[in-house]
Amino acid sequence: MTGQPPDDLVRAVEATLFAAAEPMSAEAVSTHLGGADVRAALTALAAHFDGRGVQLVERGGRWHFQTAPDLAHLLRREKEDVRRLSRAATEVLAIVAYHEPVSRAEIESIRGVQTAKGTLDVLLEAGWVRIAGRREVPGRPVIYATTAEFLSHFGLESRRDLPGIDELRAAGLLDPVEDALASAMETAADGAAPPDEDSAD
Amino acid sequence: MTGQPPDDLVRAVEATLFAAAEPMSAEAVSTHLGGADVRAALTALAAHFDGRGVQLVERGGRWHFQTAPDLAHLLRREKEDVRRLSRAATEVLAIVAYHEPVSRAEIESIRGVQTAKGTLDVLLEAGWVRIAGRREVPGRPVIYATTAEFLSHFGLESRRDLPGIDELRAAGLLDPVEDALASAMETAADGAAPPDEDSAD
Amino acid sequence: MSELIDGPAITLDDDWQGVGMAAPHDAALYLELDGWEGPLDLLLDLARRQKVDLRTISILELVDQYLTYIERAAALRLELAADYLVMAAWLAYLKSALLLPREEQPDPSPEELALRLHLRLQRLAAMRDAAARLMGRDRLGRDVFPRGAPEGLRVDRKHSWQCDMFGLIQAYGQVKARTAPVVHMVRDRMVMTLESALTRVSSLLGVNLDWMELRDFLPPHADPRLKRSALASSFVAALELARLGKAELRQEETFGPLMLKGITA
Repeated sequence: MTGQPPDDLVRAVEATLFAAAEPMSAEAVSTHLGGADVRAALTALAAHFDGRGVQLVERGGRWHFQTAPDLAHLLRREKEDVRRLSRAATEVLAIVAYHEPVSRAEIESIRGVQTAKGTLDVLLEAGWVRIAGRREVPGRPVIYATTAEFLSHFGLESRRDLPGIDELRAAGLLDPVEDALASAMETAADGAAPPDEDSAD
Repeated sequence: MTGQPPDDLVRAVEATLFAAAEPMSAEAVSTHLGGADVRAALTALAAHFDGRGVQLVERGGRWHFQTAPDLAHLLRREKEDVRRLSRAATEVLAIVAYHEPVSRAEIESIRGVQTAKGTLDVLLEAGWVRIAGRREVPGRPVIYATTAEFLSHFGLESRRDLPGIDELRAAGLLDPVEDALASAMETAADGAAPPDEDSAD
Repeated sequence: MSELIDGPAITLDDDWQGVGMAAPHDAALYLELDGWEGPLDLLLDLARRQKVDLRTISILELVDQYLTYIERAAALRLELAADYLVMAAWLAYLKSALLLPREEQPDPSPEELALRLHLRLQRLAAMRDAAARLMGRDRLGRDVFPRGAPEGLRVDRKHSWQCDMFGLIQAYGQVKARTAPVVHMVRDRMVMTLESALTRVSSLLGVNLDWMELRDFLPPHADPRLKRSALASSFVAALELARLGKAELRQEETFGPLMLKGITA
């Protein structure tokens, strides 16, 4: 953060993102500004706003200004515009985010219950989950993935920022049960060591 | 404007005004922030944003952020789509150029097919054709002529520079070749159906 | 495997009624049962109540707790969804299999079945934790806010039309070519008219006094298409001349050569 007046490009990027109703990718900002290279300006702006009441953040490759998280208590309104999700919807969302792309059958096999039709609809309607095509297996089931809005909403720069995703992956908890079972049985066959995943840690 | 990190009150005022859906009076901001005296913070903020792409302004006693006035043009941007003139429009343009001033009925009688209104609109929009008045005959039809822009776009000093019929014939452009026939069929079709340049819009 | 199943046993109170309930009352049990999303959910909750790391949970303990729960609900004649009962039956089977001496254990081994259940519980638990952490993040519109009144960006599209000189004059040339007056020419077919056949046949009859075949009246070296026409016209001419009494016709057999001879008056 400096006291220097910003250059014209930084000002233009600042004004564009302030005025934009939706988060914008660097490419979209660049296109809007006649093709200028805006990467450096975005970085400079993010640095300038660091520590202020408003911040410039990148979420899923798209940039937007938002209020600083530590000021949440001042800004929370009586009427929350955030949708309250059912527990089922919350779990389905997490499964889609950590396993994407996933089919409905895969979601159900993790949750152990059928997923009510409305559950995925709520997430699709919220714009957090999208249909990402079909899996090329018999029956060609529809597969689901998260959206850029999902990342914006939950303050994630990318899916790599999903809380604990690295640990979950390392522990094999994102692998299907069958795979984990096979490797556990293998370990058991290899030696006398207990076959549970402790031994793998 | 300083490089110092802003104090908590300035940050809170900044975030509050940023997130507000409407301009807020100093009193309203103060009330929102538990009765703090926000005058100094507002002044400090306005000073901080002075010269940036976004400004904090007071209008009628109420404060709000807005894009810097000199960058207002960024909020509305014109995007040029380069598109090829359709065959029908090219023919109409040529007829206007060779026969100006002409009425729509005359254009149709020369082309041998009906000319959709949209075709002339495209040429008017392109700035190559203008309305040159009305012909003093029953019905007083509008007559069309080319513009100076037309001449400069096609690199013509004047309409007299357009190649004559004999030259066209010498260049083989009047030969009833397969190509000409095919395009004639095409044009006949667009006379009856919605014009192609309309449907592309 | 043995550690997984027999692993650190968690001592439970005999009168365990479910953690987190003020009164160990059976009515409360019903209410809780209502709150679970299926047997796996209930199992996970029970497993968590063992208050140990899920990785070291005792499956046998868990089976007992589940069966106890279901028995109590049954004793109270609470309506249980079928899948809870299916799970109970399966767990009862698993328990009995696990208690068998190792050599008598069926295939797939109960250890494998237990491990599978264990893995499923771990995965569900992982996702449940992940969901909670996700929901606890600074969420846009709840903890952090976008600009309240963005001006919005507008893009006005303007067409820039393109056409070159060649395209222009070519188009004009084609209009002119297309609308130029067109003369329709019918190609000459090679025919011999009846009149010319009559003239030709009667003049030839006048010269020859002997019988002649009709084909000899045709013009020699003629185009095959003209020959066909000439044959037809000459035949009609011959019939006409016979009708007028100017010629005689003779044919020895069907499709045989048609002979022709002039009658001199």
